[in-house]
Amino acid sequence: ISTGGGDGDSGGDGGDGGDGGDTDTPINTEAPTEDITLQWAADTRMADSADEIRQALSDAGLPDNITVELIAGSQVTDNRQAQYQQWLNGGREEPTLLMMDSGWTVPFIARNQIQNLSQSLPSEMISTIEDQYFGASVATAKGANGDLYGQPLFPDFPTMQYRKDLLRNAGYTDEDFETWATESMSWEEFSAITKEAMEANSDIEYGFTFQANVYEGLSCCDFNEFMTSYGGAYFGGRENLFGPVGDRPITVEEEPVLNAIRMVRTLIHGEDDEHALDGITGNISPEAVLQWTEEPSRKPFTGGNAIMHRNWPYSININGADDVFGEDLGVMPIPYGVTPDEAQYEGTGGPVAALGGWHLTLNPNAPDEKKQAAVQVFKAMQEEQFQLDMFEIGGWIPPRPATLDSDRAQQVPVIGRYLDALKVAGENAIPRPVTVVWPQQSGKVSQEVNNAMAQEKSPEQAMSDLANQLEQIEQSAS
Amino acid sequence: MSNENSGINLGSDDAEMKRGPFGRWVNKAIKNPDRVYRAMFYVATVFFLVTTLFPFYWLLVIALTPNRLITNMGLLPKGFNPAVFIEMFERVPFHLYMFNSFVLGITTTIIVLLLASLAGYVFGRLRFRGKGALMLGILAISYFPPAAFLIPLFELFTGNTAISLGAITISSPDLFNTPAPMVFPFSALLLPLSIFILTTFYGQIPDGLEDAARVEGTTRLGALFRVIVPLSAPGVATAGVLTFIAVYNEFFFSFLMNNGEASSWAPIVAGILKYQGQFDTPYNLMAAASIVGVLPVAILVIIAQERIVSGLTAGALKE
Amino acid sequence: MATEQKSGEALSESRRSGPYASAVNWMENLSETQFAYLLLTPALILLGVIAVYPLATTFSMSLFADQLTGSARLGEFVGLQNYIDLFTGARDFALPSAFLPTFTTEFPFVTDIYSSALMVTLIFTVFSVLFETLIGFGQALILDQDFRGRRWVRVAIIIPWAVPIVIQGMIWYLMFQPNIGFLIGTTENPALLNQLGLIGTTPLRDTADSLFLIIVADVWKTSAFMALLILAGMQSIDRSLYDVAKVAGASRWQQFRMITLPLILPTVLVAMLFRTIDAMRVYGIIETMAGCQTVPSLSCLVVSTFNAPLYGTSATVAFVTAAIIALVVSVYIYNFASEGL
Amino acid sequence: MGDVKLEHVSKHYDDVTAVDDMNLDIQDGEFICLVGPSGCGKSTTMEMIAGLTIPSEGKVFIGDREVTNLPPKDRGVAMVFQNIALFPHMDVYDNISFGLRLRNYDKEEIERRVNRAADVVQLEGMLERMPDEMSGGQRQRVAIARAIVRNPGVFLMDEPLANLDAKLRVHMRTELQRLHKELDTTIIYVTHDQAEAMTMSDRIAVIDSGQLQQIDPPLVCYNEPANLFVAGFIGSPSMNFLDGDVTESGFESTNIDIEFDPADLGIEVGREVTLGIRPEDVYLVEDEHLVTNPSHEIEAITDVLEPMGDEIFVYLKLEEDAEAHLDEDTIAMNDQLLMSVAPDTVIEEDTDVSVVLDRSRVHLFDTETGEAISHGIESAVKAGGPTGTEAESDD
Amino acid sequence: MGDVKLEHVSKHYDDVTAVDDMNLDIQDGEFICLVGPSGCGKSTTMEMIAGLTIPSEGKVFIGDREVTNLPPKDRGVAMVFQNIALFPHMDVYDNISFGLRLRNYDKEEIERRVNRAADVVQLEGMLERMPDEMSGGQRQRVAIARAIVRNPGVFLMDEPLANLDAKLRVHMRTELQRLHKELDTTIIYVTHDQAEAMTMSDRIAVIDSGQLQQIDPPLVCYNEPANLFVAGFIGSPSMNFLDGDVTESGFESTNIDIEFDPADLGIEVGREVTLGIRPEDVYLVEDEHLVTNPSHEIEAITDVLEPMGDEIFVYLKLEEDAEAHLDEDTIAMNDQLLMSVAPDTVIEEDTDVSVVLDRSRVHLFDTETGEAISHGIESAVKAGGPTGTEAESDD
Ligand SMILES: Nc1ncnc2c1ncn2[C@@H]1O[C@H](COP(=O)(O)OP(=O)(O)OP(=O)(O)O)[C@@H](O)[C@H]1O
Ligand SMILES: Nc1ncnc2c1ncn2[C@@H]1O[C@H](COP(=O)(O)OP(=O)(O)OP(=O)(O)O)[C@@H](O)[C@H]1O
Ligand SMILES: [Mg+2]
Ligand SMILES: [Mg+2]
Repeated sequence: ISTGGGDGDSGGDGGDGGDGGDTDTPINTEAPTEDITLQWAADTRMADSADEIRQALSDAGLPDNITVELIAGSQVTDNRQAQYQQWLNGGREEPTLLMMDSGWTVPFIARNQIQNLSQSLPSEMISTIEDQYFGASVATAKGANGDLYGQPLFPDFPTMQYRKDLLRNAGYTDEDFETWATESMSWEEFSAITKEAMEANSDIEYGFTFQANVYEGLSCCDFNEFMTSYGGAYFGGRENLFGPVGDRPITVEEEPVLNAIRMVRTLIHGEDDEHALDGITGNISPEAVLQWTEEPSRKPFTGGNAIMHRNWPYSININGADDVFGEDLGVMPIPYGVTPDEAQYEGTGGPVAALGGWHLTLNPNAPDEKKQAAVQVFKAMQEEQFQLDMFEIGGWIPPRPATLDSDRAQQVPVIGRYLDALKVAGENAIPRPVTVVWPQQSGKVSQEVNNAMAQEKSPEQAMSDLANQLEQIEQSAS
Repeated sequence: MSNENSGINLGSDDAEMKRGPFGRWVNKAIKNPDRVYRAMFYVATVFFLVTTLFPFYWLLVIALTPNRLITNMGLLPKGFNPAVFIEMFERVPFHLYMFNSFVLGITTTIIVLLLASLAGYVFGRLRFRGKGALMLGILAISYFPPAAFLIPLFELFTGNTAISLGAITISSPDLFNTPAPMVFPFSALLLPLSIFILTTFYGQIPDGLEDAARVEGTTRLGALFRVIVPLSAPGVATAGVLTFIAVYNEFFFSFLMNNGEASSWAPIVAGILKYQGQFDTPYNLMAAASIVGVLPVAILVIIAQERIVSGLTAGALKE
Repeated sequence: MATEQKSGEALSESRRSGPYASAVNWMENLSETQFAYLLLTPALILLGVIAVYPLATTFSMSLFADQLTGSARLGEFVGLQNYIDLFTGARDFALPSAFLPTFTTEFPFVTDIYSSALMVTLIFTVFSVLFETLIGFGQALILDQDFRGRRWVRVAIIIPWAVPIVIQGMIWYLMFQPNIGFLIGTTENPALLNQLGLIGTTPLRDTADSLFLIIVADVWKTSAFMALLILAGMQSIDRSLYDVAKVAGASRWQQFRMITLPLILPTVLVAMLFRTIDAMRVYGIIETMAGCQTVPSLSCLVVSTFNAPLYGTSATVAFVTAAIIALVVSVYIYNFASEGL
Repeated sequence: MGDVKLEHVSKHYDDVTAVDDMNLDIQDGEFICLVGPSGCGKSTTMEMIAGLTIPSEGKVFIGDREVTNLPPKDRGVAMVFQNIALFPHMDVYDNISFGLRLRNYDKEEIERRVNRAADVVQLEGMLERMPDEMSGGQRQRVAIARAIVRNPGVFLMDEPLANLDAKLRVHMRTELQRLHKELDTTIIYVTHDQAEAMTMSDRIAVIDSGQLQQIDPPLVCYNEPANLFVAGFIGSPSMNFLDGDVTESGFESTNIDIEFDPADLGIEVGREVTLGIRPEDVYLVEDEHLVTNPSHEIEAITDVLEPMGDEIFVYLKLEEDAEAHLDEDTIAMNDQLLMSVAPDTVIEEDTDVSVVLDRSRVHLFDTETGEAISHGIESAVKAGGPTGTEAESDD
Repeated sequence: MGDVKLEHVSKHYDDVTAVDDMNLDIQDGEFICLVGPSGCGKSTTMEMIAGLTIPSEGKVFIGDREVTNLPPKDRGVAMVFQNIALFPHMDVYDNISFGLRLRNYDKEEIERRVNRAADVVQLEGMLERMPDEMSGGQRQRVAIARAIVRNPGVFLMDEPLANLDAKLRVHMRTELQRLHKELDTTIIYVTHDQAEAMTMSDRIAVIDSGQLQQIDPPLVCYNEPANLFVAGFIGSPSMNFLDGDVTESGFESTNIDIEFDPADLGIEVGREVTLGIRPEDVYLVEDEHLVTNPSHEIEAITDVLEPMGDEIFVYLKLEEDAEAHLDEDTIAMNDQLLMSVAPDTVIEEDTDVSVVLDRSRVHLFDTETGEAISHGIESAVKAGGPTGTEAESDD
């Protein structure tokens, strides 16, 4: 018995995971003439809106003989990743199109499991993406060779949501709110304002809620934001985010990173904490954040029990709904630790937003005619019209910053009100440092950071331990 | 009994009064240890009922509370939203997932009970060389984390494993999105447990009954299915229930062996997870779905328990 | 009729023909060993194709280095290097936690038990199996009684076993999620469990607290498994033996100790054996309640490396896990081989 | 301590009445045999005494205590079960010592007693066997040993010797009697073996359909059965019955008449009665000298001969053309008579013979109620004076 | 078709030899009783014929086929198990019809046969009962019915009537004999009831310790036992044995001498022999006229009397000071003699009596090997001429 498709027996030079799996042959860009149905592994939310999305595609010029069938993959992103891993490794021809988390597209690229779009799509399509899309997003869809492997479908950037009504009690006005929407504040200011608001609203339990559970969300996003906003980085500057693995500095022991931890410790444990950060007002976040992920952290805010809340745009739609806070919901970019000028590394400092979002990739094992049809889908999705439709249908943020400026975008209920803040977030988005070893590293980061935040380790100790482990992982893969 | 006591101890009646109800109870209990036993029995029953049912109550509380009110929960639902049990079917065709799980569960259970019956008969009632080693070998399969089987099985079931017979190479069939790649691994991985259960139960059936069946004209297999299996009903039913439940709730294999659609034989856990958004989790819907999803199992247990609790060997033998 | 049919049976038996009958005949005439292997064939084929073959493949994978880039699933052949690395700790960086604890010469001979997957797994196994057995026993004893409404009590006791792990995780996760569950308080406003010092206010981020809660959750669900099997064992006991014992003067306890216990021992052992094996492979409830980072079990290591994907390491950990389980099981079998397993 | 009393005890299962208003009064130290047809309620009675079955009605006393609802362990009884019920997981030693271990006897005492009991039941050297490695009779002996190692107030033994061979059974009988004497306990014993019931018991309780028919010393049951049922049940082969009427001159039936004065026996003329005579009380005419009070001669034809070694059973046909009916649907068979003769008697099948009955051993029963009217006509005649002599001289 | 042959069949369990080099040749249609002490290997023999136990050595034939390794279902046997072995999950009807259903008999035929069998075992109206709702005897009858509904070549019955009362047993005996005649099948039957063995069987096979001792028609076994074992085993109560020596003048032992000419019987003088005499062949002197060839008078003292209803067993002590030993460790008890007398004999305990033996029914065995030397001395004497008469006149 032998196993096809590159398994252990074949050692170093195993196959590519199936037949017809060329990842970089140009694809015929002409629309196919026969009827073709494409499977698109999407997620539940998209599958729930399948008809509208199909309509949007059709409106954006997708030929009628091409039908897209949306498969609702698991919403648990890890599960999806594992699923794709198996499907692509097993050389499955279906689904033709895969929706991939920008957080784990890179490993698929590194393993030659998805179609190299730069090589197989017309160059004008590639340059549209490279030139017009959110840069951070595009960066997470590129291989080490600089080629593009995925077309950003929508980005995701967290923002700081707040309760205007509560802040008004503390003396802030709509003017302030307007400023905050585009001009980020520092963590010192932020913590002081929050404290003020807490004092002004003594019935409100929490000041600032966010997510610091031991999970990917902490390493990729929450802490990544805090750290980057203090000018710190895991592996030096932005240029090292995607490698070279093993050949980049590990910088978690540096002061900005430590400051980010100290800042959080102060927020949770107060200014008396042994490792409190000067200037930060403490005791505005509950210890519970250490166990919270997105939803548990959102609950108290939505429930009216918190003043500030960091979360993804999905929650803007929830919290900004008329039966929740409506216009009383304020949104601003995430506060900053240091300004970009003060920051040591290029592209750090300032109001950083961790980058989430999803790409559309192409299964290289798909038969040619399906690939051919897929090109038409890619094309349609580049249409601004389609992207705005998606924004309307499900609040999926258009991958082009410019699109956010359009009138139509502003008209979208709820989230349309907060495009300014979102745009700032998008411009300051920082991708997670996703490489083939990121899954291993991410676990270590979240563990150590959480430990340090929980006062179980000093920031220095935790980061030195972390640096050690990161170093080992880096070395193992080089 | 109590009559007798009070009748004999005429004098002690007022003493008992003074002692109060508890004292009286203790007094009676000392005379009649059965009372203590009864009392202990009820206390234990109530304790177990509360501990096992409380989490379900909690699940019901969550289901009935509108999702956005699920915060700072107490012991009662905040709000009352029975419509969740309708909404759950609107959001996801949950009944289809239940159907899938049910079919997968029944199919696997049948396969497992059949194969395990044969093997249990062999291990429980026959003597042959290599028995111990074989049993250990079969047991050893359950030592491995399921992930250890995944890659090869995935390739096997997606048509990527080929057998070379000289010049001809036969590829395994592509069974993705069919029940087969779930049913077979479930069967294989659950088989050791059932084999061991049935081995002990079949081994306890007195030889005399098998002998009687064979003299009456059954084959050895006939005796197995006509006498030994029915007499081991508690064991067989238990093995069946355990297998069914395990499959009904399985997710590890099932989520890799299909694309998660109800039409692709995805099981209920896939259905439950479908409620989940990227970040938002409608706990109420998931809770409602789990309650609904557990019902068939409850019914199954009710049916199966009639078999589980039927001591059948009485009156069979004089020995 | 009588004379006509004299020994007609034997005749009609042999007169019956056709492939079915001849197959039956052929089977009946096999020796005990041949017959045994014949009956085992279907099971062995299934296990061979679905279990043994994949395991062999996976074992060969464990002999290759991990490969993170390129289309090959695995790196070069490294022989047993993966195993060596695992035991020397040289591979710990790739795992959510250390595999082995750091040993010391003083009691309890290991440092920071919660930071090693092996210790976490063993602690989980010992406590969950212990409590599940005890509670399962208690439940089975109750279910064995005849009382009104027992069918409903039976369902109630068994039903936790029917809950999918995802939901089991959700139930307990929500109970212990600050600001959602009522079993958890805050530093200022602690709940009962916090006051008792059983758990902290963020238990699901703390290994020791989480482990405790996961054991509780597992005991809640899995005692039913034990109860079910033990109950079935009790039901299979010939009731007349109790009559004999009663007349001989046995109290309830003596009946239990001298009749019930020895007769259900094989069943209990099977139940405990499989619970132990299952507990040593615990994964799902950890993942859904606290996460593999917080409570690293052996299976956590397998799955997280599998997802990384470090296939070589994952296969290695899987085999080492199996070997550890085999070790534990052999202790069982060594101690209880005489009980007829 | 060991007297057992059942007061109006009944046991009903759904639609079956296993025991029906049973009254039993067993003295301390008595050896009582329960006999009766299969399914008549013997085991059920035992179980109620042991406490394994709770009576539907009535009360059970052991010693002075009412024990109707007392658990078995507090009743001080030991029992040999009809279905043997050895503990399959214990070897013979452990099976036998079970009751002693429960009571925490010390090791040597247990060993002493077990060895003694094993000796009695002749199972020495088999103490390490498991039950499934023994023959049926050996298992039964273990069950006996398990009961007799203890010293209870009451022994209940439900067909304890059913699976033993004749020799061993004789041995066991002696041993049980010795045990009974030694321990002076009450023994309640079910058996289907008449010899056992006759030789061992102080009294025999005959049960039919859940109802007690007679409880009396063995020979009383044999010689003076209280009713037709007892008469037919006790004694093997069974008593011969002939249906007839009472006339002025005595008993009259199709084939046999016996003269006596009905007034003497207090029977009204015209009453339907059944005559009973045991096979050993039927004699060939040539043996008439052995009988002090013979009836007149009866002509018959020998039918089947059954040589038993120590005697020969001779089936006699009374009416030549009547078919011998071998099925025993009616208790009385007027056309047939069973006789037992000495083994050396010269007798052939299908020959004419004349026989006489021993009048002193003739029993009369009311056909309808089955109640016994008289046992032995000779004595009635003798006591009755002239009519009796008249009847005799008529012969 | 139904003849059964065992050729050098043995069965060993670990260290126990259950059956030892057994040779049996049973004709088609024969009714054979296997008898022997508990644990002697009867059930094992049956199981080997049924195919449930595979012999350790030797061959089994049924009909013309060797079946040593054939599965039970192909042997055409039906069996009543000693341990009954009803299927507890089936009601009586299903239990009885099990074998028929297996063979796909049509419904009416099954019903007809089941009803017929239920009728035979008197279980009408109980067909819907479950086994655990029946009495021991009823269960056993179901087991019998289960076997007799079928028409196999060979019936194996292992103590099928052990739990039935005497009357029912007699009835069942007749039924089984009728069945045997009707179907003309071979029946192999284990029983501990001597009466059963004597009346039913064509031949009795006596087994001891796994070895066949004698296989002969019942009266041959009774009157001419092949060896001491058979002599002691067949007949109840057992034959009396007296150890002694052969002298010139005949048999001499502590208490009893019997004169004969050893040369006549072909015994060398000085040989140790055991004399056997059955209780019914011991007579009180006053009954001497019943014996044609009595021995000389023997003085004894009556010890225990056991009135059995149809006879009385009298235990005689021969040596006044000797203790009666009731345990039967040695087969011969030179100081004791058991006698049976008619029930109306006037006899009391502890009185002096004189008895005579029926010389024609005296058996002589070689003490060492146990082999029978002679059955009946009278005949030997008679045949031998003058010495015989001499010995007689000596008396
Ligand atoms: N499985 C076994 N292992 C060891 N010895 C056994 C086994 N089965 C039977 N024996 C022994 O073999 C001998 C013959 O047993 P078998 O059952 O044939 O006796 P039996 O003649 O039927 O006796 P009974 O009249 O008591 O039923 C006995 O001594 C018994 O103890
Ligand atoms: N559980 C039950 N349900 C219904 N009927 C029962 C049950 N147990 C016993 N019986 C019936 O009660 C009657 C008496 O049964 P019992 O066992 O006392 O008879 P027995 O005298 O011991 O007979 P045997 O001599 O056959 O053992 C029988 O007719 C039997 O069928
Ligand atoms: Mg009975
Ligand atoms: Mg036997």
